[in-house]
Amino acid sequence: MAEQGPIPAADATKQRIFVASQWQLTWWRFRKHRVAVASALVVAGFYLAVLGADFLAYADPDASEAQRSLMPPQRVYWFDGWRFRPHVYAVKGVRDQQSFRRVYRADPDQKIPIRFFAEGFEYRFLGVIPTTRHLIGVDGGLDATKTIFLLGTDVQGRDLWSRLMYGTRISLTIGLFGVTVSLLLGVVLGGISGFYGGMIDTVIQRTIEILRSIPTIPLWMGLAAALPREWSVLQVYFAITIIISLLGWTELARVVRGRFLSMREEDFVVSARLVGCTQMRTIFVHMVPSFMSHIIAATTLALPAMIISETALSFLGLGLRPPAISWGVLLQHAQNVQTVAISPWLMLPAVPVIIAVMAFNFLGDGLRDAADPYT
Amino acid sequence: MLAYIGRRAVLAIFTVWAISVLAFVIIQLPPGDYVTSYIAQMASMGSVVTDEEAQNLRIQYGLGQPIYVQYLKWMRLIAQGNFGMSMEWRRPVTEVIGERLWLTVVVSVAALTLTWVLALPIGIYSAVRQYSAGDYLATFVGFIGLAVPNFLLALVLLYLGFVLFNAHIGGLFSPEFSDAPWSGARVWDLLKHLPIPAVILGLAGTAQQIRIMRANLLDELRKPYVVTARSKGLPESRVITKYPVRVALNPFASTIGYTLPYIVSGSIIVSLVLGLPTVGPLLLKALIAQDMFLAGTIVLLLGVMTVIGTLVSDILLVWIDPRIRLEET
Amino acid sequence: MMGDVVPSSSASSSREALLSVRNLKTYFPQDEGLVKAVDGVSFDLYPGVTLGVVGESGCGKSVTARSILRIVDRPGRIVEGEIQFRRPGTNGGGGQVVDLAKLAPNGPEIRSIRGAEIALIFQEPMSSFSPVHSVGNQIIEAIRLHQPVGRREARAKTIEMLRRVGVSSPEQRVDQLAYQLSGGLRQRAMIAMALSCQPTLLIADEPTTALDVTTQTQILELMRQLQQEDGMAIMLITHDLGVVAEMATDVAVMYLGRVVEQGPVDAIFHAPRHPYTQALLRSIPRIRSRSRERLTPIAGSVPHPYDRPTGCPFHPRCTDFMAGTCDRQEPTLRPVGDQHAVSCFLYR
Amino acid sequence: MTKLGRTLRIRTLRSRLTAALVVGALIGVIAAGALAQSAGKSALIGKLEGPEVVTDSAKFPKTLKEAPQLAALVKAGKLPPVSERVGQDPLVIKPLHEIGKYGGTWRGGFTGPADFWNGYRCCSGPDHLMFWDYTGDKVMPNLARGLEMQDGGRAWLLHLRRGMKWSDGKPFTADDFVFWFEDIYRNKDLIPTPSAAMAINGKQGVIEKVDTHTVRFKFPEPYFMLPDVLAGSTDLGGQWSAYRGMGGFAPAHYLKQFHPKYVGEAELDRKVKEAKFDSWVRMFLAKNDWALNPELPVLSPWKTMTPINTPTWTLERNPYSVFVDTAGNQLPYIDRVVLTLAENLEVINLRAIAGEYDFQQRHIELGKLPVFIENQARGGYKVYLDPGDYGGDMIIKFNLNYDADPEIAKWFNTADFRRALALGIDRDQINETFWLGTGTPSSVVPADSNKYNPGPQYRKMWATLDVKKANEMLDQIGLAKKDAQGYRLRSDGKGRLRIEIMTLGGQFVQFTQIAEMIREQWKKIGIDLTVQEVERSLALKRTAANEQQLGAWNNDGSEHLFTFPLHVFPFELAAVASSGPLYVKWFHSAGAQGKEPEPRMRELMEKWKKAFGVPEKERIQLGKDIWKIAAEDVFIIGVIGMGPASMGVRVVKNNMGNIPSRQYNSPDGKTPGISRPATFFYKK
Repeated sequence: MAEQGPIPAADATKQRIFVASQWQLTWWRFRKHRVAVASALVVAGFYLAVLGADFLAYADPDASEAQRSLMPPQRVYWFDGWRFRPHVYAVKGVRDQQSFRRVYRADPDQKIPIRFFAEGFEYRFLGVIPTTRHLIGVDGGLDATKTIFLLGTDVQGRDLWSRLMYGTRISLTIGLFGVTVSLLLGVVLGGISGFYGGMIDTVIQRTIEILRSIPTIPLWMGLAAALPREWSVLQVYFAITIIISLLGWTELARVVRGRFLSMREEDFVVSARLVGCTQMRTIFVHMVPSFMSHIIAATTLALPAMIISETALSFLGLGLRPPAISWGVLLQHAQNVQTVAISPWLMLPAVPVIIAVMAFNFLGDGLRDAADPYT
Repeated sequence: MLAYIGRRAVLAIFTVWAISVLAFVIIQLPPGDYVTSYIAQMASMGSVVTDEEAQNLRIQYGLGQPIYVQYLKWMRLIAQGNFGMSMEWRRPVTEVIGERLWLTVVVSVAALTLTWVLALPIGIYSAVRQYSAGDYLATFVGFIGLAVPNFLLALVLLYLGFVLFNAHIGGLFSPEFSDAPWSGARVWDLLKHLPIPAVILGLAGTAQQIRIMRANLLDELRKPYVVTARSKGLPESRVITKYPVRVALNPFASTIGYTLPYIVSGSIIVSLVLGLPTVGPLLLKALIAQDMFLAGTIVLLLGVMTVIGTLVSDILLVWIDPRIRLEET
Repeated sequence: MMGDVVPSSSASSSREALLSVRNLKTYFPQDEGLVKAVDGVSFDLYPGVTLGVVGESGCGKSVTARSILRIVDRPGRIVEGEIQFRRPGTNGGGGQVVDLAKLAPNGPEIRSIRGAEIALIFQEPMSSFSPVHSVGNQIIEAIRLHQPVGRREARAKTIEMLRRVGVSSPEQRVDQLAYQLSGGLRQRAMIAMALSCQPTLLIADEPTTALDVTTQTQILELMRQLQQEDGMAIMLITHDLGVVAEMATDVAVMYLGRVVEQGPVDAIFHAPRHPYTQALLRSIPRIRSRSRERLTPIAGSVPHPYDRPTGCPFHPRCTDFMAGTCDRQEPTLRPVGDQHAVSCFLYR
Repeated sequence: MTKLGRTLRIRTLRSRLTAALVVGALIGVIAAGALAQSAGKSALIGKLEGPEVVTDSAKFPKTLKEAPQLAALVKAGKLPPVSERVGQDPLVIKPLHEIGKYGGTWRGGFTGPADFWNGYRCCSGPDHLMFWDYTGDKVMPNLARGLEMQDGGRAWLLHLRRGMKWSDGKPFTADDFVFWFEDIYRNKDLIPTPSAAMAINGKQGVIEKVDTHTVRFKFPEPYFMLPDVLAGSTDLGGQWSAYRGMGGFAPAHYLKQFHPKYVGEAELDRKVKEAKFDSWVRMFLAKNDWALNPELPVLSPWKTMTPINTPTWTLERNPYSVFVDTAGNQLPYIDRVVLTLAENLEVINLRAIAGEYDFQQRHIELGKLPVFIENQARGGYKVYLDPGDYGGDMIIKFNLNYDADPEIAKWFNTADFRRALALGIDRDQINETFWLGTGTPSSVVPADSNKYNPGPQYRKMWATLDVKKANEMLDQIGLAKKDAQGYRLRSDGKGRLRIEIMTLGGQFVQFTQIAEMIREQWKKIGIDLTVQEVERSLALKRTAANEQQLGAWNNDGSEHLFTFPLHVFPFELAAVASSGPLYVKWFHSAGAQGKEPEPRMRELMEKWKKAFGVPEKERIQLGKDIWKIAAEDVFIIGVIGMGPASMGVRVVKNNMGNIPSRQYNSPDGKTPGISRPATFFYKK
């Protein structure tokens, strides 16, 4: 009866709904997940900070000075009288012979103006453009009394804010590398496992179960301790990344495998097989893309774990070691009674950790709900 | 059913074996052996161990043989129910671990319970009210636990406990009970020390559990039997609790398997900071001192716990979910 | 505007309608747009009769049914219209009439009606039972919910009920789980549960679609038989005209959330007026045959609910499409014969 | 990050911060209270004081008294009377302030089986045959009644105390020395390598019995150092080193049952099996372990009841303790010492802060000093600082044998290079940051009060900040060329001169952080330093393998440079930081192996060797000379000295009596052992 009746082409909206690719649909669903969108912005912000760490930092993260050891965060005054002239007060510090604490007094008569895009130590912006400009800065330079410490200083009198910026760079990139590695492992092994099934599947599944059965800490310790200690900070950095990811891939593999099992028999896969695509081609050209969104979601959810792992490893003294700066290293320095008791601001690096982990989680949840609302 | 359990048990045994090998390898990974670290320790205290002494020690401890020999030796010991001698503690490993293992379990179970007490209602709520403000809030709260670096949290709580409540610092027992025989008083003392570790460890797991519960429930809520239940005229609360929640609990139950070891493993760091007499700190020390039998045994035990946990939860799952039961048997 | 609906089949014209739906509108606000699943449905249903509601899938049959029970899934809600339901009186004589549309969706009153006076059975007999509770458990629950009986008694009733619906050895079955039963048995159990409280109205939403041919017949037989015994009215929702022909006394044809034609079964089958109805019937080889073959779909597909066409919703597919009229104004249900109404511009 | 984003983040940080500051405020309040208390009190470093050993038998108490519970046991006939238990020649100690009261439990913390020093320092008496007076300068009789030199230092008569007993009531006699020497020290399985302490110029000595209460140490050459060796933490320094077969004496009557010479093979094997040991050697050493074996007869005032490898290490009074006070009260006053296992240092420190310990010195961190002070009132304790007498809480050793990179080797062996680097360190900065200003910027030479101190002018020699001079010196020696960043270039044209320092984490002194600070400071003299934090066993491996360039450590113990030389010149291969592993080989093989030291170092070594064979007067001169060389040639850079960083922070409950306001802090002094904890007591 098809010839009966003129059937006008379905109109735009209709098209939009029916023709929309997995990607568009995902995107639409994602958009309505407001918290996730917000998180996405936060994450973006973090990675901008990663790129511009040395621009955002205003002090050399290694410059130490006893005269400003353990200086609490400085209050920023935005207005001078009525005029918008952000400044901080000069501070003088002495060691109190009774309490043996360093006591700092701000001197309201000495206002130190905060300059934007001020001169500072030299660096290469984005690793290329050599410059001395920093987002903010003061004229004082390294003079112990004439400078600014947004978040205070550590025992060696190094500026926490600047160190935090560099820490962010390391920690977030470590997470990224780690996830990439475990992603590859996860997709490949999970894929194979789900695609071929049978013996290979069983083997891989056992492996995963065993890996999961071993408490992570000893695994880390074993592997991390096995690293040649004479390695440079950079080598350790990469090694640690690999280690973390070696243990991170199982979850991803599980997800991928599940997907594969459910998809193995779907028409387009079968047909792909029929037209004689090689197994690998079938997997990576036809199957993987069709659930990329899930992989991305899973990845995002794996990132926080990486970040936490990095801090944990540092805590155990197995992660990055000074002079490298990472969130883990910073937190390890804060991991003592005197910090909690007299210099609590040294615990601030926990804040970006918390924010980042939550952002990634919400983002990941959003992506996953979007990718398919029923998981 | 029995056949199923049997099959799983066999697999479990295989896994345990694999773990024992892996455990042993892990401990051998770092350079040097117990004697090396012993010498180092002596040296940093100013006393000196000569090469000859070191050689003797190695021979006495049976170190220096190829790994597989040492492994087999260890296996033979275990077969005799003797896990070997701790080199650092100079006591049989079993004695050293002693009640620490059970305390570990106690702490972990406490944490697990807390996790569930939090995760179940929150998960249910945020599934039923998906995308509501409450949903977000609940998830948010859940994630905080996940996000806070627990070693730092532990230290802060430890300190605040002292400053605000004058609590005894760390550990699971007050000094007078630390190696007293078990008694009502001692149990009570233990309970008084439990909350902080339980909270720190529990929080970490909660987020994940919330996720699982929420996801499962969202699935179930879409099933027709829910409509049936409604169409009977059941009040909504009962509809939710009797049907979808009940069904969603099944896969949830199956998470015990990896939640427990997850917590145990996580408890290592927290135990260290809080100075809990659990296997955690012991393991760390053993690994650093390369006290291989001790470290190996602990890793093995934790692994076994995991495997058993998984086994139990699988069986539990089969038991509470008739569908699987039918397929399996 | 669309108030005047012809009272239906003579058999029942004497009595008042058990259920009369007026201009019911149930909408689903989606991000992609507003889905008008039910968009002004009106019909009457009299005690003891069977009203067949037919239409392609997605035409709003099921939503109508759920609207009546007030169990429309979020975010859908009734935006307009009445659902007048006559509750059985305490002693014989006609009880009072309630507008279900006005009740709180989970309030005590609607709940006292659900399952007790209006029961629902629907398509997936498999998934409409809880996978983890025994069939008996779920029926007993229904009974005890509406009747002041104890466990043991309820259980006895349940077994009795199962026996009535022809479940062999109900004593064992009662404790079995849904998927230990065959599809047919499950549907019988479903019916047993539905009728366990002698409802005055049974809404059967595609009750037989999922079943094989022979089982279908049995189930239909069973329903008819039970209807005779208990004298309840049945709202039979299906896309299978065969089933309708077999069971229904009256028929309502739905298209895109509207009733396009309504009347006694004979009238609909012998003198269909609406082009859509005609198309539907045309797609069955021999009317009144026992063949169970599915409808071969009508040319074109049902427009997506987000964008119902202007004017007569059927005009894009209509064989008698009158440019300028059908795509401009909306037709309304008008009497075209004895208890027979149609909503089409051909009949003015 | 966008500007908006940034401000947003700063705000979130702020709010977190305020939260943190609330905590701060809370603490502040408590602090205020604490300060109000401690206000007016003198600085934390008091005057050096301590109990004294009474040697003049005229001053000996006529009658002996004992602790109540022991008296009860005596009444019950379970214990012989105190006079019999102590014997005719008690070891009389004059308490620091007053005669104490019996009773009480001393609560402390320890970190596990490796922490035996903890209990040994507090509770062993100390049980050396000879021991230092409280100044750590003079050697006094201790367990031995006296030491008599014969044959120009080739032989020493050791007089034991008559009637002195082991903790199990069996007499302590010359046989216990012979047993140790013949059956332990000379048993190759137990002691594969003879101890340097028993040798002079590499030639081993012997121990022989003269009579029940007299022992003779005989050496092929004069061994004038023996008294110091017996007093120091050496292999002849009492029962502490028994766990590795050393000590000088051992309870023969008890240990024979575990020795193959006295029990049959089969019997011994059975015992080994029963006790689950790997070998009889392991078992013997474990049985001979003061901290591990409650059955082991000991001579210390307290004896182990529950061993160190359990959650609480408990020690109880030794009823046969030979220590008595001037009023004749058998010491110790305190009944019991309970050390509870703390899984980590933070917990130990926090417990001390909370006042859960009565006396804790070990593991207390200087960095936490302000927190301790804040909580003094609340915890009912007082904080004391015991600065060491040694010149280096932190020192930096140049590995003079480093040969992996000839360029670096060349510079390390250039005195002016070493001196310049020493001048490049801003010690005040480091002192202020890591010693809270309590240390002393110093070269490696010990405190001025130390008898080997060569004179005040050596304190600051090459130990002050003088960037200008340092730069001049470096320019002169041929390191004038610099690169764009201002770092000096290698003379062999292979680019920047990079040197590496090896540090250990988790020590009493934060070597890594300090090294990082020095790295910053050396930028000013154009030296590019790389900090390498390594873990202990690796550090050892690398020093022994001659892979270390610079090594950071402390030289505590060097105040007794003859008994504790390894931080004065390369003496041990197994050192965490070494100034020349090849020199060590050369030194011990008398030139056969290794590498001959450069003249000044060789001179130093020879003076040290010589000192063992000459009378004290000459020895002291040699000591001064040695320190002169060390300070002038800067083989080792001294950074901060005479500081309390390593075990120098003492937390003591206010109700404890006879507590010195400052004690001699050194491993040889077994601090607080040198203050005779047996005389500590609870006032109420």
